[in-house]
Amino acid sequence: GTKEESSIEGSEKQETTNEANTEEPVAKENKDEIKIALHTDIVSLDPQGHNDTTSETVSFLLFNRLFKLNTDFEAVPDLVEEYSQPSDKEWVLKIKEGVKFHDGVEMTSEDVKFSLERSKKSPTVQHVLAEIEKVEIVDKYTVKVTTKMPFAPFIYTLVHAGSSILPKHYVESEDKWNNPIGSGQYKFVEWISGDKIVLERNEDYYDKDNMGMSKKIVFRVIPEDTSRTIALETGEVDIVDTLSGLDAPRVKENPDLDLYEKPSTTIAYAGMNVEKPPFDNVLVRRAMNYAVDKEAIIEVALNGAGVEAKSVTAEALLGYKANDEYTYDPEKAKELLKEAGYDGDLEIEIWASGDIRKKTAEVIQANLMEIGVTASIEMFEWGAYLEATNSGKQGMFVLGWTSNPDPDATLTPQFSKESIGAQNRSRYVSDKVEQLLLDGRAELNTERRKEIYNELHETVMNDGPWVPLYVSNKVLGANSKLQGVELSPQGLWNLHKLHYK
Amino acid sequence: MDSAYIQNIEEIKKKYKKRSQTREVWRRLKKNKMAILGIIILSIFILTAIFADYIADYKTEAIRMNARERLQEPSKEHWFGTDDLGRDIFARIVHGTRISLFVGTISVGIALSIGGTLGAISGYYGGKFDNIIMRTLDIILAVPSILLAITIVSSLGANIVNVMIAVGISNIPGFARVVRAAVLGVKDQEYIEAARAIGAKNHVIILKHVLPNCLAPIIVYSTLKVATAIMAAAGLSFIGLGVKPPTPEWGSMLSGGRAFIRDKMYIVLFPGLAIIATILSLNLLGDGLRDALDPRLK
Amino acid sequence: MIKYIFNRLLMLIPVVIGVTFLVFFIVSLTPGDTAAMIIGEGATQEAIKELRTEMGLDDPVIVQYGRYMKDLLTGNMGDSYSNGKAVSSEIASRFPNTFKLTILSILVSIIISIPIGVVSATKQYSIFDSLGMVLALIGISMPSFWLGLILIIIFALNLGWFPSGGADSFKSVILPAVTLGVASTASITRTTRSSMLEVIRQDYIRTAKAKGVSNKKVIRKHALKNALIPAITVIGLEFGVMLGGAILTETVFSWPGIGRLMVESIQRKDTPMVLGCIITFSVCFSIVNLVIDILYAYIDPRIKANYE
Amino acid sequence: MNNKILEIDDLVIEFRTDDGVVKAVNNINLSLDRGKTIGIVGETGAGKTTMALSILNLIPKPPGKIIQGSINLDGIDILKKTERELEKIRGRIVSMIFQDPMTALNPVITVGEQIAEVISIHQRIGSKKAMKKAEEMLEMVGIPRERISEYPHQFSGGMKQRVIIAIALACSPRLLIADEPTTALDVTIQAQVLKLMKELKEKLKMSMIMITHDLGIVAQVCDEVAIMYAGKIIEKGNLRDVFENPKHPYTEGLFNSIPNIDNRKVMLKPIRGLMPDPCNLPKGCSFCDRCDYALEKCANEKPKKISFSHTHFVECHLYEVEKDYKLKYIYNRE
Amino acid sequence: MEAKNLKKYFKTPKGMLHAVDGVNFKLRKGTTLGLVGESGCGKSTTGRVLLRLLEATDGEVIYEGKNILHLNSNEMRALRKEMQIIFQDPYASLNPRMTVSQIIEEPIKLNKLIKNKEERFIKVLELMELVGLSERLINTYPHELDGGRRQRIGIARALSLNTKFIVCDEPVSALDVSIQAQILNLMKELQKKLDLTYIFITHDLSVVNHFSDEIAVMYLGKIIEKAPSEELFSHPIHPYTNALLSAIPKLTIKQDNEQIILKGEIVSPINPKPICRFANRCIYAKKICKEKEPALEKVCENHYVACHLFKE
Ligand SMILES: Nc1ncnc2c1ncn2[C@@H]1O[C@H](COP(=O)(O)OP(=O)(O)OP(=O)(O)O)[C@@H](O)[C@H]1O
Ligand SMILES: Nc1ncnc2c1ncn2[C@@H]1O[C@H](COP(=O)(O)OP(=O)(O)OP(=O)(O)O)[C@@H](O)[C@H]1O
Ligand SMILES: [Mg+2]
Ligand SMILES: [Mg+2]
Ligand code: NI
Repeated sequence: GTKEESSIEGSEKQETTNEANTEEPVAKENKDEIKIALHTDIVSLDPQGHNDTTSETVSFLLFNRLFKLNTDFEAVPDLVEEYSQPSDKEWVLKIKEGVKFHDGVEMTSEDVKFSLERSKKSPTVQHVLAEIEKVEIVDKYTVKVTTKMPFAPFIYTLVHAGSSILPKHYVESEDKWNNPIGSGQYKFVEWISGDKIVLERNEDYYDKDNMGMSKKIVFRVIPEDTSRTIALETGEVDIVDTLSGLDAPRVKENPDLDLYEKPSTTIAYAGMNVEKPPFDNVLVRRAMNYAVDKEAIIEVALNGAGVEAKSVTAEALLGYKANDEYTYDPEKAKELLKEAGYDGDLEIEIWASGDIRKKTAEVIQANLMEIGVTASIEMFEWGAYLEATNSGKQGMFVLGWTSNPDPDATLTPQFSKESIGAQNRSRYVSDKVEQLLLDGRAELNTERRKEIYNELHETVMNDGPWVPLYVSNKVLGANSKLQGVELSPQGLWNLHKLHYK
Repeated sequence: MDSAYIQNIEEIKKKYKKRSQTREVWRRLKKNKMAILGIIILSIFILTAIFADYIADYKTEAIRMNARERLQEPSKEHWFGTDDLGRDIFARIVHGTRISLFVGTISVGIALSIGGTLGAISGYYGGKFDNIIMRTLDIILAVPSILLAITIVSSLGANIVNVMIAVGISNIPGFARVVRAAVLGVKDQEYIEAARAIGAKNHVIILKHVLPNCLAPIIVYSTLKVATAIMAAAGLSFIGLGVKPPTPEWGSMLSGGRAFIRDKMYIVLFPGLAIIATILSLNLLGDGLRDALDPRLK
Repeated sequence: MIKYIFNRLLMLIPVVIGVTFLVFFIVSLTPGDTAAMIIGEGATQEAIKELRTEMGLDDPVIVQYGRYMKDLLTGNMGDSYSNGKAVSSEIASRFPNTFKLTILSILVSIIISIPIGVVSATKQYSIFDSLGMVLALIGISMPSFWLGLILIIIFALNLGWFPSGGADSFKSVILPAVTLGVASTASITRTTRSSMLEVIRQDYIRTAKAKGVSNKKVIRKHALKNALIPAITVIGLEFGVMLGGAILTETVFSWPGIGRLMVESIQRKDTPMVLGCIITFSVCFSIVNLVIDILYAYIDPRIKANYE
Repeated sequence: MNNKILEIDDLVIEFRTDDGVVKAVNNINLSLDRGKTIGIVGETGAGKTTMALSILNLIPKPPGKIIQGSINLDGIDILKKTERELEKIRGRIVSMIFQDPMTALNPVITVGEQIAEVISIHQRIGSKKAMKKAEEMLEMVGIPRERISEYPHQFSGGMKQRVIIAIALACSPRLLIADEPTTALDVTIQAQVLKLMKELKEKLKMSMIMITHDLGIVAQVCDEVAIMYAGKIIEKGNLRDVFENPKHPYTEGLFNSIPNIDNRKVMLKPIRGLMPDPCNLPKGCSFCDRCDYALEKCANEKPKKISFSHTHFVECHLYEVEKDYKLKYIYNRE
Repeated sequence: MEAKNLKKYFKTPKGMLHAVDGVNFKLRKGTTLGLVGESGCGKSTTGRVLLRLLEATDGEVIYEGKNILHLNSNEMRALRKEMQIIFQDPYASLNPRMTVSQIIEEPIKLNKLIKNKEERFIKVLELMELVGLSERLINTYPHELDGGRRQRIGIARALSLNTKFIVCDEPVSALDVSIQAQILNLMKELQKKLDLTYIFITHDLSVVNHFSDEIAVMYLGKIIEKAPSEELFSHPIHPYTNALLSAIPKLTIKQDNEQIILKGEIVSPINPKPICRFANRCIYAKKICKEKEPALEKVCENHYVACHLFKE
């Protein structure tokens, strides 16, 4: 079976397949238990102690935040009953009354203040709420947040797992996150590291319209791609969080399974160190943008599960503007190189780490060979890679970035002067971009913000510190009888809706 | 001695000295059909390694990406099919022979020479020596090879030699144990005492009298470890410590193709077969050599 | 004997000290900034710096080592850098899996390889011999993910006899154990064969035959025990390889063992966790080696005499 | 019932090695009456052990090969039996004391078990009873019972040899083959062991083949003597025949080589030269190169068997020419 | 050569095993001392200790005026050229992976006596000829040979250096009488020619009688009787010597069974009590034998015995 973007379409098909396969062994004994295969274990149960999507998948079920994203990637209130903005830098947030943590204790503004302040101090997620100056309690359910300056993405920062509202009394207890307590649709049962995480439905969830639909959710960690697909095929799991592009056709053809695919916010790029020859020359960088065959990379590295990247963020982000100028054109690339003074005598290094990036680098290497550039690939172990690409010695390197919904969180770290030596690995500096970034953060009007970022995209692409390669698709498979599968650009979404009929 | 006898010496020499040690071993090896099979297979690989460039062009066939010819089944054009970058697997195996044979044998060589020496010393001298060496090796054994490799490569740089060193070092304790066990069985023999009686120094005794009599387990273990070494090196190339892509190398081809195992078996099958054939030939040769080196089995 | 065992167990102390020392320095030599790894994407330089100071990573290695050893002496292996969990509890939760898998794999391996080795030796140069060798070599040349996936496809997907992964029931350990066991058969088979070949030429085998002992019994009772010493050495080594080297198998079968934990921790530069894993391994190795040495003595009374 | 316990008929055994074919046993005929002991004497490499092993059908194959001949042991044609059937014969009807005590015992099994094993196999009794019996056997060869659970390495060479003797005697075989059973023993213990064997022989009506270099032992325990040279029996007779009237020049040479215990000044008179290469035996008499009496035809013609009495025969050309030929006979007994 | 109060103890789980326990003897150049005794009484150990193949527990070995037990390893190695041993078990003492010529050549090569390859080869051939090994055997391995030839390789090896002193540990036990006679004759000849000194260990009393000038009888680590050969055979004093001599199988056909068969428990060599070690097997044993250890005392010219009874 096939499902494109959401389950709505697939549910029609459901009926036909349903009948045909009534005696299939896929049928679950316990329909009230949903098994989800994760491709990697969660890092931590503390939402302020992790910063990765897999951990978020779990912590979103355990905890609530003040706002949440809907499937269109817009922030909508969750715990917040109502909010207002008395001034540019001030936000007054009132949470719903009667929200109870799993141990029955009611959530109050104490917890909100505590959580936001704790988030600011957590090494792992401190960057998320870094703009907050202070949090003050107004009454039992109301807090006032003051930002350091006018800060447009504020609401978006509150949807991050790092902004989860935690029960103060629990966090200050001695439990060390062995039995975390939250307010979410599901309660924690156990986490066997490397193996599984078990959650059960919170029957007292505050939002009766959004209750968890199945009684139990079990996350199983299955790191190997093929094994994960097989587990889905054997019915050992009901849904997998990622599917290798290679296995997509198999799932598609399997009448018992449905395939879901949606572009993600993860962009892959080949960065170039603009401080280091030959990439200090904008012509060379542009030449690279013409030289790389992105389609081939998508084919080889992703087995087709992605789309060409035409600018420095995913399309889903605010202010995205595609650059249509750069196409795969080796001739043009050669010309530019000649113009830059290189005539078939250029040697560069491409750095990479990991299998997919290795394949990507191999394709780029082959592409560059076509235009007479000799590239040698240097592989790194991940930890070493992160350090090395910050050292300033890097030439071209292959990396990726998974965006949060607000463009600021993506663009500022990557292109601001300040983050040279950190996330700005191509060491790109441009006064214009610097200004645009500042403007973008401060501008509260979405339309105007969009324009600012449009301009930023244009400028950066023109200067070409990156060759944007592709935006990968989120691909996942699920049992076709499973209902309520939703996909956001960041992956599995609204897991509490999963259920069998 | 009477002079007639002495005059005969030249003649005697001609008659008997011809059978030098190596010739003798070779003569006996020749009789072992399996060993000959091993030698033939191994020679094919070695010749392949030497003449790789004449068999398949490196630039155009082994390393050049060809997006249009991705993942093709074996055919007349591509005997072993093509990989996910559209490169000819046959050409990659041919060119990979060089590196894989090299990595496998050299890293086993490193482990054997160092581990063997330590094992021999610790077995021969025993007592405190033994305890110190073996416990130190216990420590090395506990350090995972990946960590060792990361360290070596990050302090010495990522190149093939350092990979061999890394794989070699992590195999030292194993070889030491095997050699030590064998030495323990030999060192109390009377001919060792006899050697001491004629004034041989300890190192001479170890080299000339102890080790030659411990060959069987050492040969068996070494020939097998070549396979593990090839694959260990591949494991390292996976975390970026092995050969630089796109250099073809069997182990990496094998592990790089793991995702294709369900649909495109041939991608992993052929490199796997190449490794098996190599190890098979080494083992056949090793068995033969062991028997040939043992005059008792004549 | 008891004194010998006690002495050897005492040797664990210097070994553990040596291991921690070595690993501490090795880890400090590897590139990658622990603090940066913990924080992940989106961190600022100051945050990283701050965290590093907070964790004491700026201190000289020797100071860090001293601190670690002080904790270790009180039985505290520290907390994981990456998720703050106590290393000891993490290892305690995973170790039984690793142990179960290793023991079962070694059993599988022994069950397969000793008979093949014996038959190959007694029927040297026969078709059995060649077949045994080829099988063993396929075992060692086949990466575990390969065999693992093939087993999963056949026995989990097509036949549905075993689960494809996880560690829920006894059934789930079978396939990984076979995968891991097969990889070790080669060394054990070949060694058994080789030492068996030596033993069956010994005079005491002839004596046994002259007594009228049946052929099977000669092999089982007289030859095997003598041939076992080299085989046991290799079994011990393979045991070590399995304990530490099961990473691929653990990955393919989603087996929550220490091997995977260790590799993940190495990649995250989670030093306390790495150390915890390695200390566990080194203690295991030392005990395995001790058991092997005791087995030597059990099998061969001449060696036993050396221990007393 | 046949009065012969053993009849070997025209036995030829070869070892096929890389360097050529070793003719270890060449056309041997031998028979032995029940209750009798035959001593087999001969140079090292004469094929004594090989012949003895063939009676148990234990020649290592390859390289060994029994080319022709038959061995009839107590009415059983040994060479035609399957391995299964042989298992029942070995240890019970015939058993053997092996030449080298150092290597003939399994180092990892206690001596008690090694003795008990043969008992439990052939007498089908429980292992406890077998162990009891083993203890008795051990005591019989002069080793204290308590040492039953020790391992061979804890025994001295002589003790090991006695254990092997105990194993061989445990099931009271009808034929005992003793291959140099006392080489590792000093004379006092040797005397003890020989006495034991003699007693057993009488008690159990056991027949025995005693292979030895020590003519003194032969004189003590044997009824008949066969002299072997280069895979052949060149002279055979009862004790008196051979000791008092040796016919073959080699036999004479053997006697001459023994140091005279009473007169130490006499220079020993060994047989000159060395045994012929067993891969390349001479066409005629194998001894001819070393023989002081050699005739012309010795080099080219194989000697025939010549009988002097129904017990005594020799294979030598000398007596074909002149039946009463007298050897110079230097040997001087007392 | 002289041994003074030589002792060698082995550590065993049950206690100290007194393998050699205070052995004294003097040996003139060019003569032979025969060493006989029960198996396990320490004959081989004595031989090994003399050559420092085993380190003595106590005592002195004086060779040409020097106590060699105090030499360091280099000095000792130099001395090894002169002192050699022929091992009890010829097969075990030959490296199974070396050919006959390699084995004989090795000492020459190691001690750098002859540097030239050709000459060395000639020397090897000479030695082989000397001990009666045919040149055909140059490339054969020990396992291909019979006991007699193996034994001769051992002898050739011992002679390959400028040997002056040889410990012969049962050099003829594996041989048939004819070859035994050849070897013994050879050794005697060599002794005359090269003025060699031998210590000759054996079980075979007729051989030792024939071969030695003087015989020492050992029992449980001690010399209990020592005399010139003829003297010992004609007037044995110690009861053990008597038993030994009586047990020699005679070449006569009808035995008059006058052998003395020893009875009684053999005393363990582990931590022996200071009493006569033969006492509990001795048919003449008196009370004093079980109380006091007898010392080696002179009976007449060159004849020594350790027994409480001889004076009576
Ligand atoms: N396994 C074998 N392979 C090749 N030749 C052998 C083998 N066993 C024995 N021979 C040869 O057969 C011949 C007879 O050997 P055998 O052992 O029977 O002699 P023997 O009379 O018992 O000598 P000894 O008195 O030394 O024990 C010898 O030449 C020997 O080299
Ligand atoms: N390495 C050793 N460790 C312990 N005990 C030993 C060792 N070597 C010899 N012995 C013991 O020392 C004693 C003397 O042994 P030795 O070999 O000198 O006897 P021997 O007189 O040569 O006997 P045989 O006539 O059997 O060769 C024996 O009791 C023996 O068990
Ligand atoms: Mg024999
Ligand atoms: Mg001895
Ligand atoms: Ni983030």
